[in-house]
Amino acid sequence: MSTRLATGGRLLDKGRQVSFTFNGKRMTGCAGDTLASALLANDQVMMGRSFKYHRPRGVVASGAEEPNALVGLGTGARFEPNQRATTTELFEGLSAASQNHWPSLDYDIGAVNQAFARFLPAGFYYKMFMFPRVFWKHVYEPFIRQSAGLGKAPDAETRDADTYEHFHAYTDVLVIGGGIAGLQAALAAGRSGARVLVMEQTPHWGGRAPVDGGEVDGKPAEAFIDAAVAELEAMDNVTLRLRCMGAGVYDHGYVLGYERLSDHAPGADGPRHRLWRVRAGQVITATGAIERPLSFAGNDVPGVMLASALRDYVVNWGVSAGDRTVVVTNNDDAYRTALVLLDAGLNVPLILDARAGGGGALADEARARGIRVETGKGIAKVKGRARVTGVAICAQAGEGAVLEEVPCDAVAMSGGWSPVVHLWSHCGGKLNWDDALAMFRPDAGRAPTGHDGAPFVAACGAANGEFGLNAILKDANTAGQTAARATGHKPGRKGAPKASDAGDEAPLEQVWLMPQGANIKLRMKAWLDYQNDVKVSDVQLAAREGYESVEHTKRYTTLGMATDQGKLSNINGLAVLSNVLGQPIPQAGTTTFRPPYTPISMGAIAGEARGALFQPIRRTTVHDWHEAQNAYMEPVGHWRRPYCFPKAGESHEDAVQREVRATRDSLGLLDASTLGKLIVKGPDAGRFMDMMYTNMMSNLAVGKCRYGLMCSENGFLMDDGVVARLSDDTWLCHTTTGGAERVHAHMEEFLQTEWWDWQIFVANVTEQYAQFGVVGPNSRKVLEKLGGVDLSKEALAFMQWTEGTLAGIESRIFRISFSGELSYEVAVPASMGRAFWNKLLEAGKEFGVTPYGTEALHIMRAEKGFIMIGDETDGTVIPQDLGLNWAISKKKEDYIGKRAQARSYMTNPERWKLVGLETVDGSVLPDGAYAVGEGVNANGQRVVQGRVTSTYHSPTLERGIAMGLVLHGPDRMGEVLDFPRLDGSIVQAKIVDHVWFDKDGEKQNV
Amino acid sequence: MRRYSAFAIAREAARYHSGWGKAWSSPEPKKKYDVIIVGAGGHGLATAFYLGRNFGITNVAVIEKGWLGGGNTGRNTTIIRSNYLQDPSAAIYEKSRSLYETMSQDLNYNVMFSPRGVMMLAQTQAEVRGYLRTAQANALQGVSTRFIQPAEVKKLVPIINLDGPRYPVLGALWQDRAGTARHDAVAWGYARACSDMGMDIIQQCEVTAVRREGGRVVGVDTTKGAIDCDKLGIVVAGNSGVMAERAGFRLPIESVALQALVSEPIKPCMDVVVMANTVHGYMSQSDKGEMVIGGGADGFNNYTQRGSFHHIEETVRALVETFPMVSRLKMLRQWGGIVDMTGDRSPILSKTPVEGVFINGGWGTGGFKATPGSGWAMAELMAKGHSPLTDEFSMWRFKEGKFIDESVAAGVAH
Amino acid sequence: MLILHCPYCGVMADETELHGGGEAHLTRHGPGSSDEDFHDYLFAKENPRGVHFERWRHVQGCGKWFHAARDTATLEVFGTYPAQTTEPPKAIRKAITAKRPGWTWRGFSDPAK
Amino acid sequence: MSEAASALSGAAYEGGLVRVADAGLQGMVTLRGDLEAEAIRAAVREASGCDMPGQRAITAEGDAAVAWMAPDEVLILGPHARAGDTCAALEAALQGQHHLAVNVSDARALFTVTGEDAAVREVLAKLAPVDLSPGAFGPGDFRRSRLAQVPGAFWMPQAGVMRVICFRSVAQYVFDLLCTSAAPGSRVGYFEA
Repeated sequence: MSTRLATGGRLLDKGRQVSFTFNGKRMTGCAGDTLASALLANDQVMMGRSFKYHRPRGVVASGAEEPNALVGLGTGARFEPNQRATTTELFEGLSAASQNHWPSLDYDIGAVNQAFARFLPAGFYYKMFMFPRVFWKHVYEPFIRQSAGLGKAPDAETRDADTYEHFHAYTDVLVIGGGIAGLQAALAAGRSGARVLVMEQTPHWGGRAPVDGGEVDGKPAEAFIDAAVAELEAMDNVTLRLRCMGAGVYDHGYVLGYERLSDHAPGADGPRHRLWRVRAGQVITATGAIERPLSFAGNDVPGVMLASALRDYVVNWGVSAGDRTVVVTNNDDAYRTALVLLDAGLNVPLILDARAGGGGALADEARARGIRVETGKGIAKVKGRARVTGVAICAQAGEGAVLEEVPCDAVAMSGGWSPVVHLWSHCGGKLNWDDALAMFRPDAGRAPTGHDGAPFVAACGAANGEFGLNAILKDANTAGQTAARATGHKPGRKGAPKASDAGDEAPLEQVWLMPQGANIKLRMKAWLDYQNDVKVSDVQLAAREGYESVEHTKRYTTLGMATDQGKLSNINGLAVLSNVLGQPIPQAGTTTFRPPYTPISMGAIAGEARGALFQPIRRTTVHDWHEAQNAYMEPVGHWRRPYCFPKAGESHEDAVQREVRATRDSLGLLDASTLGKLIVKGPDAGRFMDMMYTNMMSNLAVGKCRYGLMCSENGFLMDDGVVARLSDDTWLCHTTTGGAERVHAHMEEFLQTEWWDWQIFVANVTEQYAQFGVVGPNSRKVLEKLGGVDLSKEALAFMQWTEGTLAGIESRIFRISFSGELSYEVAVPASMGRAFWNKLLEAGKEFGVTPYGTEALHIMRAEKGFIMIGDETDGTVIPQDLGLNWAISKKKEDYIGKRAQARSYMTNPERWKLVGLETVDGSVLPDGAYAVGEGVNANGQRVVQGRVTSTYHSPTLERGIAMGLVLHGPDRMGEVLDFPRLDGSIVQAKIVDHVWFDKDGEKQNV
Repeated sequence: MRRYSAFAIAREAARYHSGWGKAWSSPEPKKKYDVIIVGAGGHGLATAFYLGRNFGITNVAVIEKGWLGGGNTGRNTTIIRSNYLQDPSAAIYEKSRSLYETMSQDLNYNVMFSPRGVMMLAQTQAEVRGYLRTAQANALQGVSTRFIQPAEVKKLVPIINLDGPRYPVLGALWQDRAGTARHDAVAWGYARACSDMGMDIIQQCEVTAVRREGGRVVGVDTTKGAIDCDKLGIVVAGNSGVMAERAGFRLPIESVALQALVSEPIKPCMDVVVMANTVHGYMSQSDKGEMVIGGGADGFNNYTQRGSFHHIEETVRALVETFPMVSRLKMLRQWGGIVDMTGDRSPILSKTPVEGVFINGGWGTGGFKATPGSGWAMAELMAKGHSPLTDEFSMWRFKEGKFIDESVAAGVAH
Repeated sequence: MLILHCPYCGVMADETELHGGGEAHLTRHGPGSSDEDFHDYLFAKENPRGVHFERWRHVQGCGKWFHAARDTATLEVFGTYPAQTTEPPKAIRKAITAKRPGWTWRGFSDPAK
Repeated sequence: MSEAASALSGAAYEGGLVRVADAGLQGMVTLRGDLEAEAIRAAVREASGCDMPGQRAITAEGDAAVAWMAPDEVLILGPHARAGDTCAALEAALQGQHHLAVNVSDARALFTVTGEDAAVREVLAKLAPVDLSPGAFGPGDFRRSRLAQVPGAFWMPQAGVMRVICFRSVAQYVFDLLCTSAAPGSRVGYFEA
């Protein structure tokens, strides 16, 4: 059984008991435990079920590479699926549940899949489930989906109780990894005065060194680590972060760090995760190495673990995975595990060394201490289902004939080490295959390059394929110094400290299958990817079927695509593939390493941008007033505008109709502050305005206003608005809501990149002013009541503007109309916006003043036949389509869009043109309806001859009115068109003039 | 070709699957082919397949510089829909969607087409009007879509938050016969079927030059030697500009990186595909349980196929807002694919200035869903010289100012 | 995630402060130009895998447009310069030549030639 | 002008890492022109009492300051009530010199973030892609950038004080951002000397 040992556990505070639950069962661990170590301490070796066959699975590793021990962590608003038990720090009250089984971890219906395993080889689903066709959607797929997936989904209606944030950090040197390599690199760089940031994903400094032993400068590695951390902490130019993982390396020195602030203390103040967005001059990846499993039958039975992990559990957390551990290896490192187990008083009945020649000094030590060591031998098969009960031994060279069975309750396996090259590779760092050490290691000559074309990532230590303390420290010291130099700092002369490496190690021997001639039955039980249930036989099948590229194999078998992203399986799978294809491993190449290194929370990626901060909401000066009136608001760009102001019990439709009538009868108020306002000033402003607008603007008289159209260079209508000439060299351009930034950018683009010799300045003063539409027959009266400015017809005629002090507030008054009514737009400084609005409401009381929203605005403009950008235009419409030729100057040689409008399709008489539409029965035409023509086109689609661009019920005319674009429309007045509704019925509408209201402009001109 | 079926699997299981042969052969190139297709992605393989299936042209080579299906075919978010606004788009995408329905049977390869339905959320009044218009257009185009109300949205997507503080869901355009498919399988299935018709799929072979005589194509130079042909189809998403240059003409195309990501797998929680265009996020759940998420495109020319971060950030926050439970999921993997963008963001399926050379590219973000329809139409264009499905997608439309602009449904309001 | 030097502000600006504006050194073709020229001006953009000249605006900053010479395959930036010019400065062209001998882009190439 | 209101009418947040407050009405005048031209430099000096700032700098004198916005633009800060006069004075002084002077006082909101210097820097560094370490940014510097999703600008009149400008319509958003960044328990500790 697995249990807590009396000794060991350097990371534990054994005096502090921590209670937690697993699948509802109460358990106890110690402060300093991970969930995995605590579960082992409670003899819970089996921690989950696999993805495909639902096989029982135990913890294999001790860190971020763990494929099996995934749990649903927490409950309610803090539930999270797929948390690795090995990287989950234990805390009081932790509640975890194992995944992917029903009804329970021990008795899982899905495990029936195991019985069919033979029928479920790699890619089986591509070859079946095709008949009958409808069964895929209704039978096969739902079944597959239900049995796949891992953890359960968080509840849909529960909201994440935690917060997240981002932090932008700039540094000369970023060191990823806080093992001895990272610390030494940081020291070397930090001593030069360079700014250094060190990230370590675990809560501890030092990495593997304290477990693996060895001495630095004559002292235990742990002492070196403590001293290094102390020295770094004392440097002002160095920042150290624990629980902070280097998640991804991106272009130009951009690195994401993922700091888990309160995963180990849920509910603590502050954010749960912080995403570091780092710009680093140089990045050092000191990310260590990961041990590889060996591929033998039953290598997934709970109790089979990486040799290094078993060692970690004993040394770091004082837990044993079993009492009797068989060690199986192809290298010397695993002997360390055997010795550590012995030291802890545990039994190691046997070491199986697949190498015919056996190991070096460590092997001698193991033998000397009485351990039976068998060379040239391996595991034929692991005995046991939910727990290891023993191993069957065979000759590595053979096909798996069992020589002997040895009872045990744990297996420590080691297939060699793979440098963690993920971060090196994210941004294009290339790898070389080191055949002696059987690993891919960074090729320093092909490092990722940054904005200046120079390398900006360097790997060091085990991540660089260096093993042994001396080599690691030396490599790291060089990396730190080189990075310091690359960022303009002068590193000191100080070299790396001297370390005492263990004695001679015998070379590793490549073992990709155990035994090397394992028969198909064994290969079908030899796992490569634990989580996705990919076996040696699957990769071999894929290669046989022609899925030869490593990407094909990966995708066909799903090797390496699980939540561990193949940290344990990729190299083993690649080697199996290469062997089938009879080609060297480097020729097969690796799959691409993608960020993040381990999964990071979506919450952290979203950061602070949630709820009210999801996106900015732009507010006018009377936004609060609108909300206080319970206005129904609609998003327009980032603004929110009142759609209408429904009274209690009133429908939106009714409110809109009321607002229109009240405005037309007496007085309406519109918050028009969102309209863009741009000032264009300078000696060349006139000719610039003539280029920007289709109209002639240079001849607009000071004091006057003119409606203008703006097109893109591609000819399409992009914006419209009223332009006022403020002075001889200054124009004020109104844009649509949300158009201000776009139009401003459009102007600046041409000013800066095309006509940079023209003397013009443009300023966006949209938000300087609150602007209100005062609309209706009583609009003049209410403004006169406020007093201060002569607004008589003579003093301020239609399409003129004036300035003055209205009601004591400095104002600019435009006499313009978008409704056909007598109407003014009054601009006041934004700081006075609310005050002026209040005065308007107060003065307007006697006229029944009615604030109205965007929908009433739309209806009134439609009644008057004005087009609306975004309704009549959609990015494919040119002014000529809308009968706006009057607003296109014939005199000008050029304006933006003019050349485009001369292209053959733009001048084609078949382009649909704007008309009014009236239903024969007075009803409202459906939004977006099309007028059908005769027959179908070559693709069998119904021929169409027009469409509705905007459609309303007009309270003024008491009938439906619409505008639309129709083939030869203006020439077909009076013709009736058929518009199918979505239910297939037809509504007929007559082509009419699109100006319904006061065509002669008598109302607005009073 | 060995037929795939449950029975075949059962038979093979008895001998531990030792009897499966190659899904496709990998021969050395012949001296000459009637047709060479450059690019063994989904579109290129589909083009070859329909040349054989519909026109009996089987002396065909598909030449691929990397591995078949190794480009955008395997990098997209697998959405299949045809609820397009403009007639030419709706025609080719609906053709495509209908071919997906029977693709598994047609190819005898389960591509797992899952007609689970695609929903496009309307979150502003302008979007409501835009999607109503699309629904009207689709009805006349023979594309089955509906505009649905928020209550139905919630029923179909229980994890959605209808009342986000920023953009409440006002409705959605719903296409119930749209869905997803297994992207790699589409390429593999076509490759196997093409190989079965005797076509040559030549991987690890780069076309380095297009040989012309008198304005007409006569063959290509490749890293495996010169190969002659009568007709040449260039179907190389992401590299269209580079290949066009080798053929001696320019394309109105720019290459940019499009971002995508997946979450860790979870048990089924969302049965349909949801696209939220106002906030720039779309998401579906793969059969493996991963939430498959599409991000935006970088705003600059790029050939790196690497993931970038800030578009991912924008997408993820949109999804957290729309589906609050996403907040406690984790991003497993992110990547970038290079997509070809044309001036109107619609594809080019066209003859070219070089006689006998045809181009199929510029699919932007819409390539995967078009795979079979694109192949079908391209095959017709190459075999007959024109196709009603491709006529509007000529590379010369930009000169006339005749665009196929699908972005119009998201118009800008007042 | 690019970082580009804004020649106006003098800062190394994060990509999120910038807005990409496509191909640089365009010649505007207005009324009177041929269909061919107008088409090329708007649509036939350079799309090389390698050295490229493009426009950027420091939109969340000083608001100015500038040009960058960049490799689209490696993302190496050879230099940035103000947009108020019809051709890349000689120093930029020399800097490119140092890294990519023999480069050409539209009519531009190594200034020594 | 007693009814004049700043964007958030003096809202303030305390209890977090720093104090965040709407700084009230602030006069702001945008001046565009050739910043090298002596006429412009003289007019700025006359209107504000401040020297023309260099690239990305801000100069201050009494209750006035001049911030470098772009190579052809400065922002002149002063009392709110005086902004109109400043505009008029510039207009008068720069007759015949191509320029644009416009009152933008109400187009913007101004916040003051005060507290421990390192904490103040941190709060901004959570929002802006800018190196805010003391060696890279300090009193006298002025930076336009983005604050999460909106444009903004900031400077430090002195250690422990950051002034932050944004557009008026997003004042609430920026205030909320600053407060969120200053939430208790969210100290980063990156800028500690």
